[in-house]
Amino acid sequence: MAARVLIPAVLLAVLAAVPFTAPASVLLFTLALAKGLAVLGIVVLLRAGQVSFGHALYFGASAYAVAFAARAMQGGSVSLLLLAGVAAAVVTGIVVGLFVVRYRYIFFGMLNLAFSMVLYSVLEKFFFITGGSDGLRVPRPTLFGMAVERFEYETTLFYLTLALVVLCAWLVYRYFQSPLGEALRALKSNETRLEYIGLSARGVLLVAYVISAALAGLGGTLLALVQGHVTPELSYWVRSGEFVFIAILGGAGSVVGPFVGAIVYELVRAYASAFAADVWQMILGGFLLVIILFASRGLVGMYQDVEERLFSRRVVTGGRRRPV
Amino acid sequence: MRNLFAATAALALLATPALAQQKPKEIVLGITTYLSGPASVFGVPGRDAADLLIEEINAKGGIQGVPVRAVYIDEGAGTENLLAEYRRVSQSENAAFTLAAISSGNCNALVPVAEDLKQPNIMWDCGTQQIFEEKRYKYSFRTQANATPEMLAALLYLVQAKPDFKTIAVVNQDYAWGRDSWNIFSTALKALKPDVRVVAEMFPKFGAPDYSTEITRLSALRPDVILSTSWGGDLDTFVRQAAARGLLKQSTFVLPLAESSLQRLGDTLPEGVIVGARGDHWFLHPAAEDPARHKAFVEKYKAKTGSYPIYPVYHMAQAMAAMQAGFEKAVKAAGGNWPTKDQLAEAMKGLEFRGLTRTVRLREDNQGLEDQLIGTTVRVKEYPFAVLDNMKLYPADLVTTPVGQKSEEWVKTLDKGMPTSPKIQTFAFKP
Amino acid sequence: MTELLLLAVLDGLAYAALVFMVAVGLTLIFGVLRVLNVAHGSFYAIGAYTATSLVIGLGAAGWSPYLAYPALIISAVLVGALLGGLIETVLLRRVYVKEEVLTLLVTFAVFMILEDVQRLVWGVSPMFADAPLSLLGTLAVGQVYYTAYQLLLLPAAAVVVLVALRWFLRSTLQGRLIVAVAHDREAAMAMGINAKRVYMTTFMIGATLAALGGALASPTTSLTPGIGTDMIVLSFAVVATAGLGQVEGAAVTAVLLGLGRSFAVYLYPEMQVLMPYLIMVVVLLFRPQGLFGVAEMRKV
Amino acid sequence: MTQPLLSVRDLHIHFGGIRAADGIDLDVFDGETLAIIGPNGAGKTTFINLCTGYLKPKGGRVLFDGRPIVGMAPRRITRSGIARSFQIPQLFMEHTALENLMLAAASREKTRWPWLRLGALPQRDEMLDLLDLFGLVSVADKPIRELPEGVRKLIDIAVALALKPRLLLMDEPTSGVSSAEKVGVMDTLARALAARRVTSVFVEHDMEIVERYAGRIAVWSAGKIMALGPPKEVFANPDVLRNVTGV
Repeated sequence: MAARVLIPAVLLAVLAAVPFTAPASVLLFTLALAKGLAVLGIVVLLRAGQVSFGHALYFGASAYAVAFAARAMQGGSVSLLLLAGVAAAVVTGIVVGLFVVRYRYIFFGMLNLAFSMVLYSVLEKFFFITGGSDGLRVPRPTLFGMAVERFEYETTLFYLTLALVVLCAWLVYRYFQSPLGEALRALKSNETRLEYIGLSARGVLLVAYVISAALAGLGGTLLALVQGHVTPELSYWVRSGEFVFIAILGGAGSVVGPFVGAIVYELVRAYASAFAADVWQMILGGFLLVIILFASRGLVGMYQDVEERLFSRRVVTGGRRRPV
Repeated sequence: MRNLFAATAALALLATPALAQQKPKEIVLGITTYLSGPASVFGVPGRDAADLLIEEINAKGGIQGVPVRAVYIDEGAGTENLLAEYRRVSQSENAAFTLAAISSGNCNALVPVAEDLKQPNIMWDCGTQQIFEEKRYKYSFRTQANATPEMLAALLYLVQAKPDFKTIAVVNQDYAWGRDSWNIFSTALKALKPDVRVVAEMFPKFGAPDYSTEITRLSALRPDVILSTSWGGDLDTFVRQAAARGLLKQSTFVLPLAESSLQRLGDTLPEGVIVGARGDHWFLHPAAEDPARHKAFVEKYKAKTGSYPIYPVYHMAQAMAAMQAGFEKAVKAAGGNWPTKDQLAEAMKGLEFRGLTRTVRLREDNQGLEDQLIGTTVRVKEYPFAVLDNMKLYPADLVTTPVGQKSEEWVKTLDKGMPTSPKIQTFAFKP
Repeated sequence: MTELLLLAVLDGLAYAALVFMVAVGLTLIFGVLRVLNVAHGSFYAIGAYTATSLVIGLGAAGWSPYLAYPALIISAVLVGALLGGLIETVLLRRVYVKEEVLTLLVTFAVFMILEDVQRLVWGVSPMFADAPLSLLGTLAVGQVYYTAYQLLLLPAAAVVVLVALRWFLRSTLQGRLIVAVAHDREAAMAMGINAKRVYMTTFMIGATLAALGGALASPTTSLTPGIGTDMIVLSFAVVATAGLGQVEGAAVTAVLLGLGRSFAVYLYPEMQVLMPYLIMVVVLLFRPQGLFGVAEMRKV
Repeated sequence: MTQPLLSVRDLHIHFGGIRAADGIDLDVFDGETLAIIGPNGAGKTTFINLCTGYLKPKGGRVLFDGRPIVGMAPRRITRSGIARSFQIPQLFMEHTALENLMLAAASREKTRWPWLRLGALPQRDEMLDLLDLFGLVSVADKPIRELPEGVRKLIDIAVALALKPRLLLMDEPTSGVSSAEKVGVMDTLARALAARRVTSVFVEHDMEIVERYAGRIAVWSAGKIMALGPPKEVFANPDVLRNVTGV
């Protein structure tokens, strides 16, 4: 029992210690966590049995929103840029959401894909505004009003990201248990009944969609802030696929999965491309296959199985359910 | 908060510079290059060249007796992976130099990082002229020319070789390089030949498999000149499809990057096409300062990879030479001691070095001054592909934007006599 | 202007022919297996590479260059049957029972792996074998030259594929079985149809069509790493716009997108890339089931 | 009696050739229990689907408490006070029985606040009582997918009741329930409805059940109402006997 609280706590502590233990990897972990937020967005939709193959749309939209805002303000402040980025995602999310919540399953996925590819093409095409494939530099903003060196900046952003991750994970966890969140899961199993208890399936899904867009946007915003440079590739379909990939890898049932998944994914990818530069894609692909074929509940699922064998008690994350 | 920074900073420092004073057991080079994706047509030759050159250096006992080891980072693996890896190589592996990058986008992303990390960095292949014109950097250097001289040389050659052309069309890849290069070329064109009419500007998507529509349009428009700064598979495809449909006979083609495609295009490319090489890079260079060394390397490279070196190979060689020269100079400056990263960066200022062809000098804005070689294709019995004839060598100081000026502005002010400047040397093909 | 439009149409058709062949394979696989095959683009790429190597090989061996044409088809079938069969039996078969998204991710993983396989096998420098293209020579339309290969052979090939596929699905036993399974999996199984076999044949056929698209495209274009990647989304767009599982629909839509693209080049080049996705978005917004798809309603 | 709770006038719909509703006129009065009988394909389920917005009629009017509801979305109609159960139970398979009811309650009370846990809503006890009424407390925490069809059937009705409707439409409430239990089930149901003063309409095939629980019977045949009235009267009608009860 104690271990159930202890182990995650320890992991979190280890994570928080990264700037001291592995300063050179701070960037890697910040980016992984940022990506994890986008994946959490995917997981919110998976709750309703819907898979979006276009969430890179919000990742990219927010990143570019940050870039434009920062350039307009010659830097600006982190807090302002965070707002700008998330706002961009929410607005886009509402507009696109109003359309896509009318569709389900493969059509839902496809339509999202199409929207994200439209953004991608626009970013690539309108070179004189978006910098084309070279993308845009994001001038480094000030922290709490003071200009800082990259090193302090990145350390702060790392902790900021970590804090936001914990906050978002907790909020989403609560959201899943709220009537609206449960209605989301209900939507997956029976929309007809949902209507006949007086709830609007589209309404329920729209809320979830906007939340997931905001999460993806937050991820993109943080990425733009740490990376200091944005490219159209942020909204390419392969990245959307990556998000879904990580969601399954981590375990779609829980709110912790996305971050575990993202960190593992980034580490595998980093080391694969460092020590097997020619075949890093192959390694990732193989990795994914193994997970799907032999542990379709993802890493968190594996952890919970072990845990259960140890303390034979049902875990409350809801991770026991099969993904999607 | 502050102390936390201090603490972390201290810890981080343990991992990096400071202690580099005494001779390390190896010199680590972080090299970003394309190992995946379309741009690997440049990236892989670049890596092969680096391997060869490092072999040579280590065979001679390394630099100042310290062996060199390269760590490669795939630019094709996405920007954030690139940044994370770059950070790791610079800090954990404590790279003395980094060579980044091929893509202008990646240069834009990495150069500021290198600056913050105080990491001596050589932009070994990317072409964007803006980077040094917008901002001065202390730790990043470009050991070759940039888009401006490369485009300008091609234009001067065209104007001189085909003085009476009236119409031109452009087919460039739809990404930063394609757009930038056309901006420079067209602005300069207005300055030198205001009467020339641009009949079509087409930017097919990067990596497009099919140019039929563009070619049809061009066949209908029949411009005197067709310019394309495309490269790799895109250029091959465009040229082959154009050739198959007789477009190459109809208009004069200007292909400033075609040197890297000649061997693949084999007999597809007819005579009379104007070809450039992003610098004075040509395996039959008529005026290499050390012909023996050049010839020897070309043969070695051919033996290893089965093909003749193309421009990224030369760019890599220049980066390596600069890195070596930088070390020699820094060690001398430090009175025989091993230089810190800062001392290395200091030593690079105004450095002179020679890659495989001609001497390059780094200006005070860290931009390399590199000559440009343009030629016209000709078929000869010695080679199964078109080679360059009527080659013109454009001295760097003639075609490079002066320090402190912006290219877009400078090329507007070009002098009409430029194409016939006496500084330009001409060479015929010699087997 | 009218002449230019005619030219635009001709270009559009040649392009549509290739897109159709890839897309129809995708739609067939989806219709029967309910799997959205991301690896489809890889089949296209590998088909192209194999064909090119084969044609180059023939040239080297000094055989009649006309053997290049059968070579294109042979390589397509090889890739489709061997690679497709392998992937279906070894991987997909294990995950049909699982969630849609998992099967899709399996194909995504296969796609990632095959990307590297291509690089390891064929290297990174662009490959090209244009014997099939040059052999047929060129035709003049007005004062514009077209290659007979693109102007005639490709569209012809596409039509043949379409007709052959229709015939196969309607008039052969194997084809009827496929249709039956596509129409109602449970019922078909209940009637004792061996779904396993149907799935495998379908996947092989689909993969072969993608490979054929690649093989036929290979003489006209240079093969570089990543040629498959864009093809995937493009054929997705066609399939979704047409309506999932719609064979004839895919043909019409491919032509639609092909024309849209080539007209864009003439009228507003900036739109060229956006075209397919815009068309897809618009269509899906007004007809979620696609131009030719049929909507279903839940029985209560 | 007073003004009808539900009044249907000249309701039309057809699927291809089949006239599933061909000019239906029907009034349902407050507090009564009306049974709908008729051969399969007569349009009984269609009628319920038309009244609850699942299908849109080609013509005709449906007034609920004097207000027209044709063209309203199912959830609107549900909110206005018409609940329904289904021939094939429509439930949230992944949720437990209690959660299914709680969702209904939450929707009824319009509680969407993200900081409230569904399981901790004040309506919890009320819902447990409702389950208790059907003798289902034992399965309260079992996911629906683990429960047998018969039990699902009851929960489906319980969910409808959880909405505190004024009118409840039930599509074959006892199908799938073993004939032995039917009477028990209907007794509970009747009590529950009476206690909550819920007007109800139910489609039923079992004539004993109909005779025993229905106040009035409407006999469907080919999209029309061929007979309407108290059981005795209806069952005395020879056509009905021939067409429906098949004696």
